Amino acid sequence: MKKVVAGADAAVHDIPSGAILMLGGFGLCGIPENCIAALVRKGVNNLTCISNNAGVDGFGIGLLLKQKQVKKMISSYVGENAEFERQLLSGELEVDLVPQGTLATRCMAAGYGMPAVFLLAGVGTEVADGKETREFNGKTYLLEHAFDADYAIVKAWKGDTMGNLIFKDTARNFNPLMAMAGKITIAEVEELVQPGQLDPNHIHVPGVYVHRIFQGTDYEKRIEQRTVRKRD
Amino acid sequence: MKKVVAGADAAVHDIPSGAILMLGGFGLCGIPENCIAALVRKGVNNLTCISNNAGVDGFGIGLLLKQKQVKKMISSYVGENAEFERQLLSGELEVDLVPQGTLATRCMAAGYGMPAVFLLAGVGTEVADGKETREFNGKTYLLEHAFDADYAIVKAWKGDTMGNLIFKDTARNFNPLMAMAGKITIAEVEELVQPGQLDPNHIHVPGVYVHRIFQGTDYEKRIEQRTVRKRD
Amino acid sequence: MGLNKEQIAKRIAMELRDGFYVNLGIGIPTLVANYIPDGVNVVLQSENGLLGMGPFPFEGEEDPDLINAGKQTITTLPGSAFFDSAMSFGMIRAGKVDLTVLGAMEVAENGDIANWKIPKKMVKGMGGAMDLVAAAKNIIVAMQHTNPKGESKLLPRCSLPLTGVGCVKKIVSDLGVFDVTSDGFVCIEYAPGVTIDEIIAKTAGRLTISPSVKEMAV
Amino acid sequence: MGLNKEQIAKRIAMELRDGFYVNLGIGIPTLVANYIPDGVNVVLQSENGLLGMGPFPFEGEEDPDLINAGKQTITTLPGSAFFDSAMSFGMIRAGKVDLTVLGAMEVAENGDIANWKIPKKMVKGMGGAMDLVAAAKNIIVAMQHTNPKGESKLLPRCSLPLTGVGCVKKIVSDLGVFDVTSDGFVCIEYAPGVTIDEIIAKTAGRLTISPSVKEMAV
Repeated sequence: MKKVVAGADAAVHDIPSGAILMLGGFGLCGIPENCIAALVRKGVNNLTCISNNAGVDGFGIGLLLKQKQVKKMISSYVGENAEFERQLLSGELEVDLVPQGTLATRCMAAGYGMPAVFLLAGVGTEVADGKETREFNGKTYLLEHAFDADYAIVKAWKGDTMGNLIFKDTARNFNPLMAMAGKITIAEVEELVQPGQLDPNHIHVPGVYVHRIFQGTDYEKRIEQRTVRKRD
Repeated sequence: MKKVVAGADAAVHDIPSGAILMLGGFGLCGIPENCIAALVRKGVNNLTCISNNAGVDGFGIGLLLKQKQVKKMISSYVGENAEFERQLLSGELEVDLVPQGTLATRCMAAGYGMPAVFLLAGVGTEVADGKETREFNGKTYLLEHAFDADYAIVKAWKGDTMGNLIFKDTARNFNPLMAMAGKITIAEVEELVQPGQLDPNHIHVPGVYVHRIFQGTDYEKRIEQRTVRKRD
Repeated sequence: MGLNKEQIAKRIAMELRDGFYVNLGIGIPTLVANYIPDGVNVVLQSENGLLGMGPFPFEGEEDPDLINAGKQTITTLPGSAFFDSAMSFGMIRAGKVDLTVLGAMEVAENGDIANWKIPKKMVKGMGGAMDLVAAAKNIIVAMQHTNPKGESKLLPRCSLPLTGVGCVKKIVSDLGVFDVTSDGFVCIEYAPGVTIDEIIAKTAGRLTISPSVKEMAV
Repeated sequence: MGLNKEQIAKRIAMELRDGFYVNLGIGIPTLVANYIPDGVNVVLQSENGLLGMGPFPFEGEEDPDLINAGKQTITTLPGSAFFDSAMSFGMIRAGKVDLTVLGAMEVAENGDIANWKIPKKMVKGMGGAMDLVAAAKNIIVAMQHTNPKGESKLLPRCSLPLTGVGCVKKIVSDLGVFDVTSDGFVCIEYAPGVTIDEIIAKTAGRLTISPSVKEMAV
């Protein structure tokens, strides 16, 4: 049970160019900031990134895009990123757009050992092109396959040295699903504690799914759309 | 948002004879004792019960069996119940045996709006008889359909008046999956609290899945196999 | 004339019923939350993983871990619950969310909707829109009746790539309220100051005026 | 002669490696937990929803909400986690559990296993056995080599209804340790006091004696 690694660089040390990665987060919320920075330092390229979004210019996956380390994005929404747009239009970058719920469920299917499931999203649209359809109870569904990722890189709020993870608020999003789906799962956490310090009823991802864990540093947690109301 | 009902009798008041019910619990752990008692009082019959086990003589679903209220059990394991065995051998009772993980996943599929999934259990056995098989990545899977239950009856540890549920220890088992799968979901809880008293990060089943909730009484929580070790 | 965005939101809010679970899309739909009638308790779902979305935080109380599907900082309410993205769309697919309100670029008389992609423009992606329109049990579209060029957005069939097929049940535009039926669009209310003739002129798809059509009360 | 149940469990425990996640079935497999070698940390999974199963509770400390898959009262350990039954079998199907140990009525030379049903006897059900054998990535069977009538339980093919096909990798019986290979059963160890001749006589399925066969150290 030696899951704790020294830091982000150690956690990603063996990720090769050409790897298929899952990266947790929704927008910039709950993204594995430390591991993304380590991947930038490491300089691996030709990455396929399964991630709901592609970050923004200068933050999140945007940092990997800027260094041209990404070959393909599998995402539901990739706006807010000028460099992304430039690479896409110039043909340097491939994009596979997947409906958000389908993206999430294809992660879940991998973590649950289900090779394929039937889902509704995209029936009758171009997303259904080339996909097998099937009717159940009068509704048409698409056959959607589980993702097969080499590494899942997630960010949790708290974790213990056995790899158990707890997420906070909407920073949960895709993180637990991807954590369960990776062949090798790397978790960076804001607070790493000893076994027994997390309530076993509150664990979102049991440690069996997590292979490497470390306490991250210097979280910026950038806010994409700061919206507030005035005090009365 | 009027989910709180007076008690078990009110919660099950409209369950008709012939209904398809899901009943949470594993063995006698985490079973909806209050609702089972109310169903016995109500005297409905011809019930189809989707439940991992069938209780024991004189407790749990065994109480419904004793009154001959059950037409069919859909379960993974039905031992420890002499009356069950008598009814089965006499042809009074039908049984559909489903592997435990398949049973759980067919509940989950219903709660997630997935009409069917591909699962491994039972391939090459009599469980696969008549079922569609399909190969993915060199392995053969069975097409398994989501359950379609009229009512799900579950037992939680804590719940709030908006229907949010938290389970304790291994009393979780099938309960959250069934809670998400019922067309009408009834939850009995040991402690019913006001909204805001449960940490939103600790909710196992969000209230959207729960239609009726009440604080149960007089839990017996019978132990099936009491095993202990001696103090040194 | 016609309704402004706030009025469209206000009219849609009148569709809410006590106990509804509601998903509000980005734009006008978000404004619906400001007009929930007294005595009607609804729970707002944000598809990134929250039931019980509250108002924007007070200045200085923003939490980067707490955002809505539009990536805006938000708050929770008593009784909120967080969950992952698979459960979030699972509850939508399973029909547990009573109403989804979203915007559209085009709606067809058969209920098809297009709201994610314009050919030759940079595609940002469908986000959760395709899941929502395919799976939600009741969908209301909030939109302008015509595009900036003055062309109808209520069409015989969509010209843009589809987001979903045959799913829109009702439209609230700046000109009125329209049921989407097997007979096409049915105008059941017109906005104050808008004439039936204007609605007919600006609706390209098959349109019927309900015999009981009335002026909208907003 | 041959091993008693405790010795079978002890021999299986020697298969455990540090960091393994292990599911132990009912009966002899449960006893394996008592013989985990020093310096080897394993996490026990109980398929009713627990990782990190601890020993039985002290008398008076039993909790009805905390049981194992055999419905026995148990305890947790630091680092335990609870989950629902779908996730429990999900992690097994996804290959996250390193080893499953279970009992059997029959094992065939091709790795088929039968352990849930005897025709004409009351069927209690397969419980989680079919899920475990179909999905676990490494399966060891703990069992008596022969049935009470003295008939071999290691067969050319199973006579009882199958629980799973081609899934058993290794058998530890009272007589020895057997790999299940594409060439059938391969005896790699014999129990103290047991002869190769006895093993040959009591094994109905195709059997090879490994050239490096040795006496079991238990």
